[in-house]
This record gives sequence, C-alpha cells and structure tokens, in this order.
Amino acid sequence: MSTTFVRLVPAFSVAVPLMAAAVLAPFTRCCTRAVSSVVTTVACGLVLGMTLFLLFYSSAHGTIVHWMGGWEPSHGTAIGISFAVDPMGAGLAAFVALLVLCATVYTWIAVDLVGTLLHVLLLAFLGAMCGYALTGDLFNMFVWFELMTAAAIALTSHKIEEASSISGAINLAVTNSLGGFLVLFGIALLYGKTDALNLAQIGEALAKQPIDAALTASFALIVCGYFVKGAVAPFHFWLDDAHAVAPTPVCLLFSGIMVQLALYGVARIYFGAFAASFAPHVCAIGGLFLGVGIATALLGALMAYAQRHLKRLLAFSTVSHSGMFVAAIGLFQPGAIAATALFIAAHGLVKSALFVCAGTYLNRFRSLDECVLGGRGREAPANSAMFLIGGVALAACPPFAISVAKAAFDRAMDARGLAAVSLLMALVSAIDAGAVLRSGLHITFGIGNAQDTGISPREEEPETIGDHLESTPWTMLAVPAALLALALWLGVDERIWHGIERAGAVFVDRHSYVGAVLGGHSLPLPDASGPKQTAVSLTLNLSATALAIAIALAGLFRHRIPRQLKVASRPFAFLRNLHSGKFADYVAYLMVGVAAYGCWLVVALPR
Amino acid sequence: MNVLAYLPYAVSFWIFAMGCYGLVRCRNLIAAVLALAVAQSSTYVLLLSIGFHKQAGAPIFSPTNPVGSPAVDPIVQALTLTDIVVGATVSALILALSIQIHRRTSCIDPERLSPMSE
Amino acid sequence: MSLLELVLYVLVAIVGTAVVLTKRPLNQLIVFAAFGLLLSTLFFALHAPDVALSEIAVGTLAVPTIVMVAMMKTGGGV
Amino acid sequence: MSEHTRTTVFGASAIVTLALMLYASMSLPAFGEFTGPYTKAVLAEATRLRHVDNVPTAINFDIRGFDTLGEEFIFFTSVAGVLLLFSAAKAAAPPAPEPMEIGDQRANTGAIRWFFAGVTALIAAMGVSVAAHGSLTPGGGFQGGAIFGSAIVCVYLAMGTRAMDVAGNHTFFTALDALGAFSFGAIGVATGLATGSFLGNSLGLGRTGSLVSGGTIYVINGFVFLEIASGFIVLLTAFIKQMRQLQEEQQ
Repeated sequence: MSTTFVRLVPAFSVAVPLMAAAVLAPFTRCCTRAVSSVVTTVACGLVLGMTLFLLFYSSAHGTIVHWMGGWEPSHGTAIGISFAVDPMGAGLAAFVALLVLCATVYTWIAVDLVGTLLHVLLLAFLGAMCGYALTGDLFNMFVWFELMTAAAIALTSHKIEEASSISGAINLAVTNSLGGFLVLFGIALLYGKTDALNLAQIGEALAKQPIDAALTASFALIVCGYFVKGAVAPFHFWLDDAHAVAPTPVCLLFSGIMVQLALYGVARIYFGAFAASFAPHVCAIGGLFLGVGIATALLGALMAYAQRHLKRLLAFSTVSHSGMFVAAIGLFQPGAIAATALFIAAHGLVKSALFVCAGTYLNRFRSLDECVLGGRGREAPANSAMFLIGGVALAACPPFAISVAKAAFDRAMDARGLAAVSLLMALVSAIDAGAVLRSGLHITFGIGNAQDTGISPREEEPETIGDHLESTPWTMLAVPAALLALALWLGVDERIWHGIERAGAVFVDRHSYVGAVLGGHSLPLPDASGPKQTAVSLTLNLSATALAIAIALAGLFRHRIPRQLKVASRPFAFLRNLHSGKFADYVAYLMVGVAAYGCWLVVALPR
Repeated sequence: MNVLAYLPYAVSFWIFAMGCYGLVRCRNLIAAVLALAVAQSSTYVLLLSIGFHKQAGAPIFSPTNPVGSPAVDPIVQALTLTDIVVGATVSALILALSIQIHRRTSCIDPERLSPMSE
Repeated sequence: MSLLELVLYVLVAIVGTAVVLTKRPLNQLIVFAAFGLLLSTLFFALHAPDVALSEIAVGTLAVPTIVMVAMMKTGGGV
Repeated sequence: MSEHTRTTVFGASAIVTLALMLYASMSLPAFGEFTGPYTKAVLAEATRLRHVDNVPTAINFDIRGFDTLGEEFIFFTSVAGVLLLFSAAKAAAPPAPEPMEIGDQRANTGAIRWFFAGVTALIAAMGVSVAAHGSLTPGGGFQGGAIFGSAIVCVYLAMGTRAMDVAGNHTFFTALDALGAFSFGAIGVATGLATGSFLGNSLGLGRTGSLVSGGTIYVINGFVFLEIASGFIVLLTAFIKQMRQLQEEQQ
C-alpha cells in the first residue's frame, strides 16, 4: 500500500464518523431504527478497522505524520495542522472505536434513539475522540475536546423526563466549559511565549527558553482544564451527577474512555512540548500529580463504597481509578506510562462491562438501587455472574489485564522508592472492587443488610422503549462477555504488554517525536521488555482481591461488626455533603483547585 | 515597567473571574448562561491582546494596505473565531436545558435543583 | 497603548462586571448585548474586523435572541 | 455549602488565582510587542500560495482548515442536541392543539409587514454579501451565515408563526445544515484522494483580489455559509416554537 494513502488514514478515521453523523441527521423522522443502527455500526466498524491498521502500521514503521492541506513546515516552522500517529495514539483511537462499537450494539435493542439523533451524537463523539487522540496540534486538540463536550452535554440530557437528569447535564456543561476556558487560557499564554501551536514546534521553542512564570502558569491552566474532564479532585464533581442520569451506553463511554482521554492529553502535551523545559524539574510536577492522584483515588473509593445507586457507585470507582492513572503518569517515566496505558485499556473494558450489566438490571427490574435489586439478580444469572466477575477483575485479580498493569505500576513505583504508594493503591483497588462486589453479592444472593442510608427506594424508568424486558436479550449479554474476554486476553497474551512497553518508550521520547513531525524521519520502535509479573506484585494483587471480598462482606454484614470498628464511616458524611449537586459549589471548588495547583507549581518550579 | 502594557491581560483575567463569580452567585439558570458567556469572552480578549502589534494594520490586504505591510497576528483571530462558535453552541445547549427544566419543575433556580443526592 | 484602546479595555472590564452584577433578567440581557457591542468595538480597534463581525452576529444578535426567547419561556422577568 | 461560605471560598481562591495569573502575564511579551516566526510565515505564505487577501479566511478554510472542520461539527452537534432536547420533550408532553395565529396582531398591518419583509431581505442580502466577499474583505461563511440565519427572526416579526413554519421548515433546514457539514468532510476526503493531503487545495487559485480566489477556500466558504445559516435558522425556529407553545398553554 502506498505511503500517501497510509498517511491519509488518520484523517479519514476522523472524517468518516463525522460524515456518517451528517448523513443520518436529516432522516430523524423517517429513518428506521434498523437502518440507523446499521449505518452507525458500519461506520464504527470502519473506524475500528482503520485505527487498528494505524496501530499495526505505526508499530512496525514508526510514527505516521500527515500535514493537513499539505501545509508542510517551511524553513523549520510548522504552518499547518499535523496528525502525528504513534502506537499509543493509534491504540487509544482503536480502543475508542471499540467502545463506541459496543455502545452502538447496546443501542440496537435498548435505549430510545429519538429518531436517529442518539446515533448522530454518538458518531460525532467518536469522530471527536479519534481526532483528539491522533492530532499533534495543541489548538486542534482543544477543538476536538470541545466537540466531545458538546456531544457529551447532549448525550447526557437524553433522558429528560426528570429534572435531575437535566441538572446533571447542566453541571457537566458548566464545569466542562470552564475547563475548556482554562485550557484555552493556557494555550494563549503558551502561544504568547512561543508563537507556535504545533506540539513539536512548541517543544523546540521551549528548549531555547528559560522557565518563567508564564510557562508555569500555562502548564497549570492546561493541567487544571484537562483535569476537569479527567475527573481529578477537586474538579471531579460533575462526573457522578452526569453518570447517574446518562443512558447506559453513554456512561460506558464517559467512564471507559472520555475521562482517560483527558489524562492522555495532559501526558501528550507534557511529553510533546513542556518536557523540553520541565524535564529537570520533573519531581516537583510529579509530586503534585502523585499528591492529587492519591487524594482522588482515596476519595473516589470511599465515595464509591458509600453509594448504593449502581451507576453512581461505578462513577466514583472511575474517579478513584482516574486518581491512580494520574499518580502513575506523575512518574513521567516510560514504564509508568506503559503501565497507565494498559491500565486504562483494562479498566475501560471491565468498567464498560459492569455498566452494561447495570443497564441490564435497570431494563429488567426497573431499578439501579442496590437495596431494591437485592436478591433479584438470580432471575438474570448470566448477567449477575458477569457483574461479579467484573468486580473481581477490578480488584486486580490475575490473570485479568488490570493485574498486569498493576504489576508494572508497582515496579515503576518501586524504582522510585515509592513502594508505599503501591500498597496504598492496592488498598484503593480493594475498596473499589469491594463496593462493586458488595452490590453484586447483595443483588445476586440477597445476603446481608444493604446499606441503611435512610433514603426511600426509587423506581426508575427502564431505557428500553415500552415496558421492561422479560428476559435479557443476547446483545446485552454478548457485549459484557466480549469485553471481559478481551480484558482477560490483554492480561494473558505476552505480546500485548511487550508492544505497550515499546509504545510507552516512543511516547516519552520528545526527540524522536520532533524528528518525525518536523524532520520527516520516523524511527522504528525501540525494543523493550521487562518481566511481566513478579512474585511480590502477584501476592499484592491476590491479597487486594482477598481484601476486596472481605470489604464487600464487611459491608453486607456491617450490623455484626463491633461498634468500635465503625469509626471509618465518619468521614462519609462530610464527603457526601461536598457533592451537593449544585454547579455553583462546583465552580467554587474549581477555583480552589486552580489556585492550589497554580501555587504549587509556581512555588515548586524555578521562576 | 510600563503597567499599562499588561492592562489588557489583567482585563481578560478580571472578566474571567467575574464570569465565575456570576456562576457562583446565580439564582437563575439564564443568568448562568450569561455569566458563562462573559467568562468565555475573557478568552477572546486574551487571545487578541496577545496577538496585537503596534504600528501594524489588519491582516487583510487591499490596494491601500498592500501585501507585505506589517499586520497583527492573524492566527489568534482565526482561533478566536472558532472559540466564538463554541461559545454560542454551549449557550444554546444550556438554554435549551433550562427550558426543559422549567417545563418539568417550573423553576430555574439552581439552588433548588439538585440531582437526587444520596 | 493608545488612548482609544485604553478606554475600550477599561469599559469592557466595567461593563463585563455590570453584566454579572445586574439583578433583573431583562436589564441583564440588555447590558449583555451592550457588552457584546463593546467587545466588537474593541476587536475592531485591535485590527480584528473578522472577529468583530462574528461577535456582532453572535454576541449581539443570535445569543441575545435565544436568551430572550428562553426568558419569555421561563418567565424570567419579562 | 451555604451561599455565604461558598462566596467566601470562591472569593479567596479567585484572588489568589488572579494574582498568580497577573504575575504570570508579566513574563509575556508586553501588549503590542508580539511577533514570531509562525505569524510571519503565515502572513507571507497565505497571500503568496493561496491568492487570498483576507488572511484569517485563508487560515480558517485552508491553513488550519481542519480546526474549522471540528468547529463546524461542534455547531452541527449542538443543533442536533437542541433538537434532541426539544423533540424528546414533544414526545413527553401531551399533543399540542392545532397551532393558531396568535400574538402577532401588532404585525398584522400591511405596512409593518412590508417593512419587516424589507428588513429581512436586507439582512439576508447583507449575510450573503459578507460571506461571498470572505476572501477579500472582513467576513466569511461563518459571519455571513450567522447574519443570514438571524434574518428568520424578522420573518417571525413580520409574518407571525405560521409563515415561520414554512420559512423555517425544520426537516428542510436540518437537511441543509447536515449537507453543509457533510460536504466539508467530503471535500476533505476527495481532495485527500486527489492531492494526497486531506483538505489539500487543488482547484485553480484565481487571481489575488478577485472574488473567486483561493481555490477550495471559496467552496468550503460556501458550504460553511450553508451550514451556519441553516443551523441558525433551525436553532432560532426551535426556540421560537417553544415560545409559541407557551403562548398556547396560556390561552
């Protein structure tokens, strides 16, 4: 195949879903569900094929660079917008396409499509995420980021029968818009310093400049802006409100990949541009990331444990995983980046499977409330079994891929002398998975007392059109089964980790990135291979799984626990009050976060 | 140091802070849309102020402003154009949401609307 | 910085604050439209006529119109 | 959190943030001193290679045309989102009674009708002109489209809601909106296959300073105009229809 065509594939994988969205939009009234589903599924399949091709091609031949409109750099100055597709970006785009495909399959039967509009929005969302993952231009990244926000707002407000639903969408709209403004502020400051928007070009310009306050502030603003969408404390508050109300396929995409894409953006911008200046001070930045990562992970895990609304529970578990990803990225080291990449993929698969299972409960039994569902899971045995397996996989139980990612994460932490963080993260995983297992066990077997939160159970409208389902349709079982099987395969197949490790090494190498983008010569991937699982991490993962089960049982039989041990529940009230559901509060927290991040970075970095 | 040379940036940050203040204090979703729009205008002001150049004209050439004569930065202008579209669309979406909220609850005070918190 | 620019910047800051602090919804909308007009004047002064035109079309025409409709719909002070 | 606590927390952190950002902006180039290689290169290349006088237009539709593709789809998505919100509401609400000619008594006199019809035509013509001269003078598809689309408000003022149903026919304008967005993507793919680069500029560039200059810039400009104009018409009619529903409920 000619190289010219290969270079066009990244742009096509953005244009195809967008064009498919435009094709479907005029036929909202007359297009049948089947036609709309077929068009959407085919478009997703095409994108998945193209991005997988990009993944294999860039793994074999190095970074693929395409200049939009043929505007190649003139005299070393980037003029146009470049797509720079390295294995990490291509892999992420392929993962996006896979999850959107799963979400689409879910919509075949369940979920009111409102004509074809839901599919239109899903396709626009897919195009935006692909563009975001593949682009090499700071402002272009922002554009796709904003398209994601616009689609996310509309997708969240899909179920508008309840005021609470719209309120969740408004919280999302306000906080994410503010996040976008922060990113744009950062871009403007950076542009003022470097007169460049191409990541590689910015990096080259920064390499010639000393660090100053504008540069630091720009980094702080971009980090804060992306952390809003990345659900990192104290910017995460919109996430559970949005998840509680969004339809299941949308939850799957938010938790499975959108949040993680924001964190990918931070890493991409750091390694593409800021690393040129900040590399000697990486510990100061890493300290911030590690701190907020641990705080977010703990907060998310505790809040998840305190929920009994399944979607909120899973949403908070996503927050806590977001914290773990940030802590891992904060090492700014290839092994840790590779671990994060595998972790993101594995978590996305497992979490999506869990969301689909929760959606099935909603459609079968009209509720997402753990207490209402108690014991009814027996009527949907396959679904309940997968929910429990998902919970175990979330606890980093080998051989699921999360355990491999966790092992790599532990190695990277250990190399920095931060073994304590590994222990803490194992605890966080255990609490998270404990929350999922507690609901799963209660729903399936009806054992134990569910949490007594003093809130009367609520009946919810199922997502399916018409009445609730009598039996689970095969698509709703096939999707989580396939996702869990993939999560297992990622953990078992040796080549996966090997490939990701090499991709991580390319991702952090600014010089090879600049060479590919501005110099036009792509280097083949370096060879790298470390041990997959060590005895220590295996023990850690297994004990985390055991601890998760113990925590789940403790939650179920809490009335038998001696009163002295119940002090752990005290912080919950305070944390719960923070999540008030009012965007005015969230804006105040956002400003606190910006001030805190800004102060830390300005103080810690040279001025 | 000429303080006035940094006034444009200060104005931009000030507008942003005021927009956020409006969001924190608002008792009406439509006021929130306007506050958000004010906060967004700060980004236009910052971008255009950064790209401005003294003794230069608009980046639009004509017989009176021939090609090659000094011009202010056209790129920030293109970025701002994109940004304005983003602002308009988000406003439209939130307004549509507000109308729907009003339809359900006859109330657009964000203080009295919160997703069921457990 | 010329006097014109200085005056425009100061006015933008003041009117922007006024939009947020105005209490009655309809008044707020009028101040907001004025803010849009002021911004586009500033953009003209900064040699960005394209942006100024956009700001007039969006900030003083399209957005205030839909805001007004939303206000009538929700009975927000009209 | 009480309103007072919230304001205090916000105020304190906003002051810190403002101070930090002011401090940071001190190391930016002073106002009016900015210049750099990217700016110079773009100013030089846009007119030399693309025969366009209005450089921001060249950037929007060619040099950074891919940003504009995203921007157009942001607009397209939010139009779809607003339609989704309003159409779902329609399904939930009881069926509305047969629409009546209401609330337009003030516009019923012939003179006022003709006046508003004239204004509509004038605004629409201005929109088209602003868009058509996009490569020469300030303006372009986006500005022209927004102006043109806003003329629908005058149609409403002149003829009332019935006329607007015809003028602002949803299906028709949604289709035009989608057509504009689709064509932008299709041009990208087609030029990609023809020239080897996505959104590559392959048509004849024309003479600098002539109306039809800039190759694909002109075509894309037209489709952006189509999309934005019809998108604004759809948006504004959707909102005005909501208002009419309110009037019906009140009667």
